[in-house]
Amino acid sequence: MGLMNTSRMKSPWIIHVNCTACNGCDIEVVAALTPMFDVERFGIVNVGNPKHADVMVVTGCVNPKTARVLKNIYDQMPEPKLVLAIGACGGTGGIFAECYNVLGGPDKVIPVDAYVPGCPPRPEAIIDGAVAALGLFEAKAKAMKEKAKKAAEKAKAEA
Amino acid sequence: MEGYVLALLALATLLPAFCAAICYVIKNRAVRNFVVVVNTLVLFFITWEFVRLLMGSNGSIRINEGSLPAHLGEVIKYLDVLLLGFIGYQGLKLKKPLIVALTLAQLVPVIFFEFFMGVHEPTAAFVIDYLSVVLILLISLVGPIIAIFAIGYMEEHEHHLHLAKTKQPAFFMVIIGFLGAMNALVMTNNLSWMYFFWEVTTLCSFLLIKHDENEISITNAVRALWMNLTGGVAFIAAIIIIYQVKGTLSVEDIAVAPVAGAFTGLFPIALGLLCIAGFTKSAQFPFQSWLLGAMVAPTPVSALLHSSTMVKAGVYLVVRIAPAFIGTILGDMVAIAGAFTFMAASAVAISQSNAKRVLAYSTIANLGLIICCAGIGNYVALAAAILLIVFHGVSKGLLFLCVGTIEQGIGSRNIEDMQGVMKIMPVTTIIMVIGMISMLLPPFGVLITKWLAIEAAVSMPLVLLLIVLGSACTVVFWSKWIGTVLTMSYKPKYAIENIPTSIKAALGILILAVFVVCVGIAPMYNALIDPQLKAFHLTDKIQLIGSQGGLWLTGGSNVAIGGFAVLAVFTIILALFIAIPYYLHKGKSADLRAPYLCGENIDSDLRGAEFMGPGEKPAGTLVRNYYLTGAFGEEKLTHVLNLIAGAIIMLMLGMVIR
Amino acid sequence: MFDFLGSVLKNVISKPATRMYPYETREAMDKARGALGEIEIEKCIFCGICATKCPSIAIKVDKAERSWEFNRLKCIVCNVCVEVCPVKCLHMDKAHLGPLLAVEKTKRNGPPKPAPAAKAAESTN
Amino acid sequence: MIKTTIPFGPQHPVLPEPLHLKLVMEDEKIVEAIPAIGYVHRGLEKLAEVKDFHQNVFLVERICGICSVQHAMAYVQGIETMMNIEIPDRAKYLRVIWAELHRIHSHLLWLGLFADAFGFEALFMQCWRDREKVMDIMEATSGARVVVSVNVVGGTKRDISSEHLAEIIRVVDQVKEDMKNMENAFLNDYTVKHRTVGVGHLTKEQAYSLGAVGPMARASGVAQDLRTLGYAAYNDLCFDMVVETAGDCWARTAVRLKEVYECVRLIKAAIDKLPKGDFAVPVKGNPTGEVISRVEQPRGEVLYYIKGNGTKNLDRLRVRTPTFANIPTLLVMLPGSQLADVPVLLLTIDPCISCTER
Amino acid sequence: MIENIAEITKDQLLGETQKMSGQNYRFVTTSCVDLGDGNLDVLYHFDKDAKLQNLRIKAKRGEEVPSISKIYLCAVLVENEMKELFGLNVTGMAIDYGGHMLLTPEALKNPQSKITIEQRGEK
Amino acid sequence: MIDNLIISLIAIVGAPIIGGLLFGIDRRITARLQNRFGPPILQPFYDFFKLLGKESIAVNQIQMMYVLSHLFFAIAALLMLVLRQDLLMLMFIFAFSTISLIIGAMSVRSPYSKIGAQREIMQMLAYEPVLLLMVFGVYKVTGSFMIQSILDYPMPLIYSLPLVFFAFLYVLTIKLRKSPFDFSTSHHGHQELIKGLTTEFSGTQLALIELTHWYDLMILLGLIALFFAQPLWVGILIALGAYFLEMVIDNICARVTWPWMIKATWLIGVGTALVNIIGLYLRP
Ligand code: NFV
Ligand code: SF4
Ligand code: SF4
Ligand code: SF4
Repeated sequence: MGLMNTSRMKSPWIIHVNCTACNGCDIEVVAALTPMFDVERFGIVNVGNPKHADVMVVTGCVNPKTARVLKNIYDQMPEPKLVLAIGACGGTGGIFAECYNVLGGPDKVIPVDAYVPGCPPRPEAIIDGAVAALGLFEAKAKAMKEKAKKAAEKAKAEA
Repeated sequence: MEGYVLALLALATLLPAFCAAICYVIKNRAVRNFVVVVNTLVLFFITWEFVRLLMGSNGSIRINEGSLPAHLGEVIKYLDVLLLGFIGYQGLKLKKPLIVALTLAQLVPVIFFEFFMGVHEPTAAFVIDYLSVVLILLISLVGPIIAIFAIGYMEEHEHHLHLAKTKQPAFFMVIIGFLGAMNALVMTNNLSWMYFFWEVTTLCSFLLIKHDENEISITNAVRALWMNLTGGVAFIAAIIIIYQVKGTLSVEDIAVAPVAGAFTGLFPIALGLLCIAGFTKSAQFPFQSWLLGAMVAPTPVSALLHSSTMVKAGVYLVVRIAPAFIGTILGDMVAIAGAFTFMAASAVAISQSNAKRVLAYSTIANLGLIICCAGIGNYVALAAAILLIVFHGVSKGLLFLCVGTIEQGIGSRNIEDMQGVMKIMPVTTIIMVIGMISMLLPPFGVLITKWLAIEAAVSMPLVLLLIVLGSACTVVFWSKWIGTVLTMSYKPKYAIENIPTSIKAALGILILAVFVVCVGIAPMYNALIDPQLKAFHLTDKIQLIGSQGGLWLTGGSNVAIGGFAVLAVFTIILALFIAIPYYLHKGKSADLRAPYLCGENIDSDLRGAEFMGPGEKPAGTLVRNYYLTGAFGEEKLTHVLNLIAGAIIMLMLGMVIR
Repeated sequence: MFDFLGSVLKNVISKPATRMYPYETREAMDKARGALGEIEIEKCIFCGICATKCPSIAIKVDKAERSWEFNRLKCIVCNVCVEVCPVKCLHMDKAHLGPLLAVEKTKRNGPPKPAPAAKAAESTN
Repeated sequence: MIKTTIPFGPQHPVLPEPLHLKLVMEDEKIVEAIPAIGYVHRGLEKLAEVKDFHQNVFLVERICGICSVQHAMAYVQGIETMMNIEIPDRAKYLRVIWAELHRIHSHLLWLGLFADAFGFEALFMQCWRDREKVMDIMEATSGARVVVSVNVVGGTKRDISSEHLAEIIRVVDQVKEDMKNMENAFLNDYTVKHRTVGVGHLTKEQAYSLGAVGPMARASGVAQDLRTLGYAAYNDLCFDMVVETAGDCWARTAVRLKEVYECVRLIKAAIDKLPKGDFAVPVKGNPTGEVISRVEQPRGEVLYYIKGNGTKNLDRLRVRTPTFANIPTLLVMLPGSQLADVPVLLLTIDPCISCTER
Repeated sequence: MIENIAEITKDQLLGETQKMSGQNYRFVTTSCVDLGDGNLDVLYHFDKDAKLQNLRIKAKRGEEVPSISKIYLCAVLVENEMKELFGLNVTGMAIDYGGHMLLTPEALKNPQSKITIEQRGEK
Repeated sequence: MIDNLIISLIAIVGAPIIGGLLFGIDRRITARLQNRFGPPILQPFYDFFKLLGKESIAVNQIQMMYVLSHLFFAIAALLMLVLRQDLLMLMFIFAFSTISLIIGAMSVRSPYSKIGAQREIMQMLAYEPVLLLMVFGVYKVTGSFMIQSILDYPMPLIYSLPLVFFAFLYVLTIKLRKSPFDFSTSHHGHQELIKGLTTEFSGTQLALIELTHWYDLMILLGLIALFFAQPLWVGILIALGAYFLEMVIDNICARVTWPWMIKATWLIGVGTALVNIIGLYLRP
């Protein structure tokens, strides 16, 4: 649907947030960016800055400190935005779920749109996850517009 | 006709003096304010009349010696001696042998020259041509506005100092008197009279710098005094030599293009000495330190010294006599000296965090550019010089007033402390930013003159290199300052600042003036500057014409070889000005997010300046501007630069003697 | 300064190293651990060994209910359960599994355990 | 004078891992840098006390994905000493092969990230491209790319077939070939040297007294490599230590580069000498007592302190990782450096925060 | 089972450490073990030429133990960690994170000590 | 007049299209230089439209104004180029565009964008003299500051200004923010300042900044083409070649530090340009 939506699907800029991961997932995420898998084919760029990013790639579980950071980064991303949780940790906390300093997966803090299981998942699986997540953009964009409209109406009503 | 002009002239010079006296005698605030305002209005009127008369005349308004009251010359002679005597007395009082010595070095030749040599005064005592009118415009428009600003400022200033007895009467006396002296200085055609007014400005500046009477201000005032007295010595020496060689003291006769073979003997040395006098007055390297020291004075004083008076006297003198050395080795050296000052001052300014010092260095740099242009001395360069006198005067006056206002608002003149001043004093800040932009960016005048200067300097690669490097440096210090004052990170509740009416009026008029001179650059150039250049009888092929809302350089065949349509760019600016209110209105606080701090913002507070530091302790972020003190540090550079500048001046004299 | 020039220029003329996944998939490695495959629930005896040995506690076995529950998002694909299962009803898939759009657990209920129950009924009778 | 203060991390594109620094600067010169950690602290040591000692292998592998083989190795060696298990020779050699492959992957990863830290994107890509070859061979031999889970108490989980052994030789030779190009760029390129030579200098004494380990220490001339202890099969493989003396970032790059060659040599030697036979022995009983097990990780010495109590659960599992030992060098290196050098300096210790905080 | 281990009291600690440093030992790390009932074992590991030398002191939770970070700066991290995770009160550390190096202020105190059932219930 | 209007329109519309395409090709070639496959050629446009469709968030509400002035002045500079106006003034207008962005970046309170802005200022300090000297060299040869006269000049400028051209190429690397000079902001975010200058610009604002980059690229390539003005297509080819050279340099250099850059640029850039210009003076 439309230029805007095609563009959205074709240019997802990611921000990679390492919560409390063991690096296994992180290096696979980075590996996906490198020549062998080269996700730039899909327009994916790691921008490293929430204000530019469309997709947040979270690796690892969250602990109280990273929960704070994760929330903050998520809030700073402009709509429409997606969250992709990587690995067993990203789903539930994985093997660390029972640790005293682990709260669980990132979905304890922010809404997660897609999960990529594995420990660590292969870069191919991460690509699959990204592709699946991109399909959600259209709905997200619609929701954003709705929200904006509502906010505008509310502002008008107040004025 | 003659009588009317005479009356105007008297008004321009004596009215300020008279008002000054009233200010001093009647120590009543209301009266003082009234006098200042009346003085302002009358000066505006006089300016207007001069412009009108000049337009109607054939190039200049002249007043002959004969039509002046008798004995005026005598009176000035005696006043001259009196003045030097007073300065010497000040030196004695402050126990500064240097000052006494320098005074004596002037007093002796003055007495000898004036009383024993039987000088013929030139017939045309006052000649008001376009250059004079340009300066009168500047002095009589910007000067009084600063005086008005001072009304509000000094109130606050004295309140701050907890003075037992107000010193404002003396202050206003000197300020207004200063304007009169400046007016006379730019109108007179008699070199020895000019010398008298020159020394009056020296004394006035000394008194103003000393105004606060604390230790540092006295030290700096003394420094200003001796440096300017050095210039005075050069001046009087030049007068004597010129009289010996030329047998006349008429500026008009001196400032003519040298006929072949005329540029030999002592005359060039005299011109060189006059240039040095000009250098001291306009604080060129290595004489810059007095102007920096003058920063201790109340801000209106700085504004006055930097924009319309004092330093402009120096460049006025150089530009005035420029036709006499165009194309000579002296001209080249003056150009190099000026360009060097431009570069040096711009470079040192990078390392300054004190706003007033930055402004001071920028003034020095711009004066350097003016002098450089005078030295280059072709059509375009002289146009640039005169235009820059105007643009710089207006913008710099404005900037000083803004800094003064902000200083009183936030209690600091350090640039670093001005982060977020946008929130406390939005109006002043915006005015100041426009002022700064007018010093730096197109389509404002200062940049246009820089552009002209570069286009004019093509014949001298060294000068060009210096200008080019210098202008890169100016970008650095202005842009970081602009960025700092504009810092704001959320929708602030604009507290429109509460500033005294007089300050408001002053800022308002000046910002208007900044725009007017820029938008009206073409007509202004055509009406006031082009005729003056024509009068200089320059022989360049390249001409400058003002048309299509901009300035255009043409080669011999009327083909543009360079040009700039000022108005076109103003259109863009205008579009942006429409954009500002739109986005001000549009930004809802819901759309505003705290800045990115690596995810560790303490909360979503929109100020966003705090993050969670090590050990779970909050810490604030802060970014200081770069001052590159390693490379451009003042202490380090100043000595070297002074040495080089001194060498250039020595070389200048040396080459001229040969 | 130009020490890497040769390498990059060689790269331009040579074919990119990129594997064009998902348009081309490479063959799965032998014995690769992709994802825990579907349980052959009919074989399972609900002994619970897989659940106790699983380092990540991804399996829950309820003997009484005869259910085997698996949390794919908790599994670390270590192959332990496959190794320990006495009846080999678990196996490892070589290919990885696609993404999930929500947290979901796979719960498999075994067929009701007819034989012993029948026997018990018989014996009482 | 007010000083510039900025946060650096925890979410920062230069470091894939969350490490936070509070930087206080004058212009761009760092005057104070205080690291803050805790973003990857999970409390894994405690978790190891409730899992059984076989399961803990999987747990310690997930202390970190970059050095998981050696973590598992240190752990199982510790348990094996505690339980007096003598593992088969073939298992020892297999462990060396996997460990050294892992070291190659870790070093290539670091070289790439380091290149990225000084803004050399093409070099980063090149390193990671070559690393993929190692990852492929990992997957072929063990079934997984990163967390390979090959070590178990009593030996290894699987054997490596002879085709795979041949493949490994082919791959490591190829990697060695490719490394030659990159070595040139890393060690000789003018712009690279501009960023590494003389940056983050540590003298031998400083390195030693700050307790630096691994390539950090070896680049400063401290000859210290635990593979000299001769655990697994290292005793038979004539291991050569790579030592540099310059003590700056350049030297650390050189050490890691040259270690890759050494790894290649070790792998080939191990494959050469690989004895036939079993690769695991059955394990009975539970560990008891205290033991300290040390292994050379890609980043340096790791120390496991294990205390068993005769049950299948352990009393205490303590891990001191190399990055933990290398972080104090940052406290010395960062002040006085430039802001632009911060990423370079951070990466030069090859930080692995997940190891550090467990 | 551990070789080269010397049992010392905590008053001897600084002296012994000083001796180690005098003999040019490298500090490796410390290990803290909770023995239950608030008793802690602290092991200090030193190394020279790949040979370990260990010191063991005994302390109670909350008890003051002098910091050796004045002798070995690199001990700060591990001492902060012990303070935070085991509640060992290490005094005089060169950099003190105030007990919040790894955990947030809201987190459970001394999480690595043997926690009784009641305490865990609080979490 | 009408001619000029049409040319301006074509330039305003056409420049970003070509510029965007060139950026797309740049990314593709860069990928190939790194042995990757790379994004589609139209990728910059996808990015652009996507950014337009994002929620607009900002740190302060007049950020947009700086972005607009960044854009407008770049367009103004482009227009001066295609309308063959004063080259020196073009440089000043072009500088205004950059300064707008700098001020915009400083006005937000983010430490990274502020430091990025400081670095950008340092870049200006480095390259401004070279640009001005280049203009000056052009004047020395053609006797005019108007671009028109360069086009009218019978000989390609490169014959008389080879070193100036070299200096300009050097500066081009800085202006395009290519490695080794990508320290104020870099096209991939892996540096100490996150995204430097553009850290706090997002959505539409970022899209406009991208757009301005495209204009910038066209202006710079246009300036290169000027050196070979006769015939124009040679100029264009060489400009493209120079751009390819920039890509290669981008991929074989580490990022240097800005103090080094200032020193090197003043020495190499200003130095070579000066040598060339002094040569012009010595030439009869
Ligand atoms: N630090 C660390 Fe490790 C290693 N090498 C280990 O114990 O990487 Ni994550
Ligand atoms: S899912 Fe596995 S590999 Fe990924 S972070 Fe968690 S433990 Fe590490
Ligand atoms: S180990 Fe096998 S049989 Fe036993 S419960 Fe698990 S799957 Fe079923
Ligand atoms: S593969 Fe491992 S983690 Fe997954 S269910 Fe089986 S034992 Fe548990």
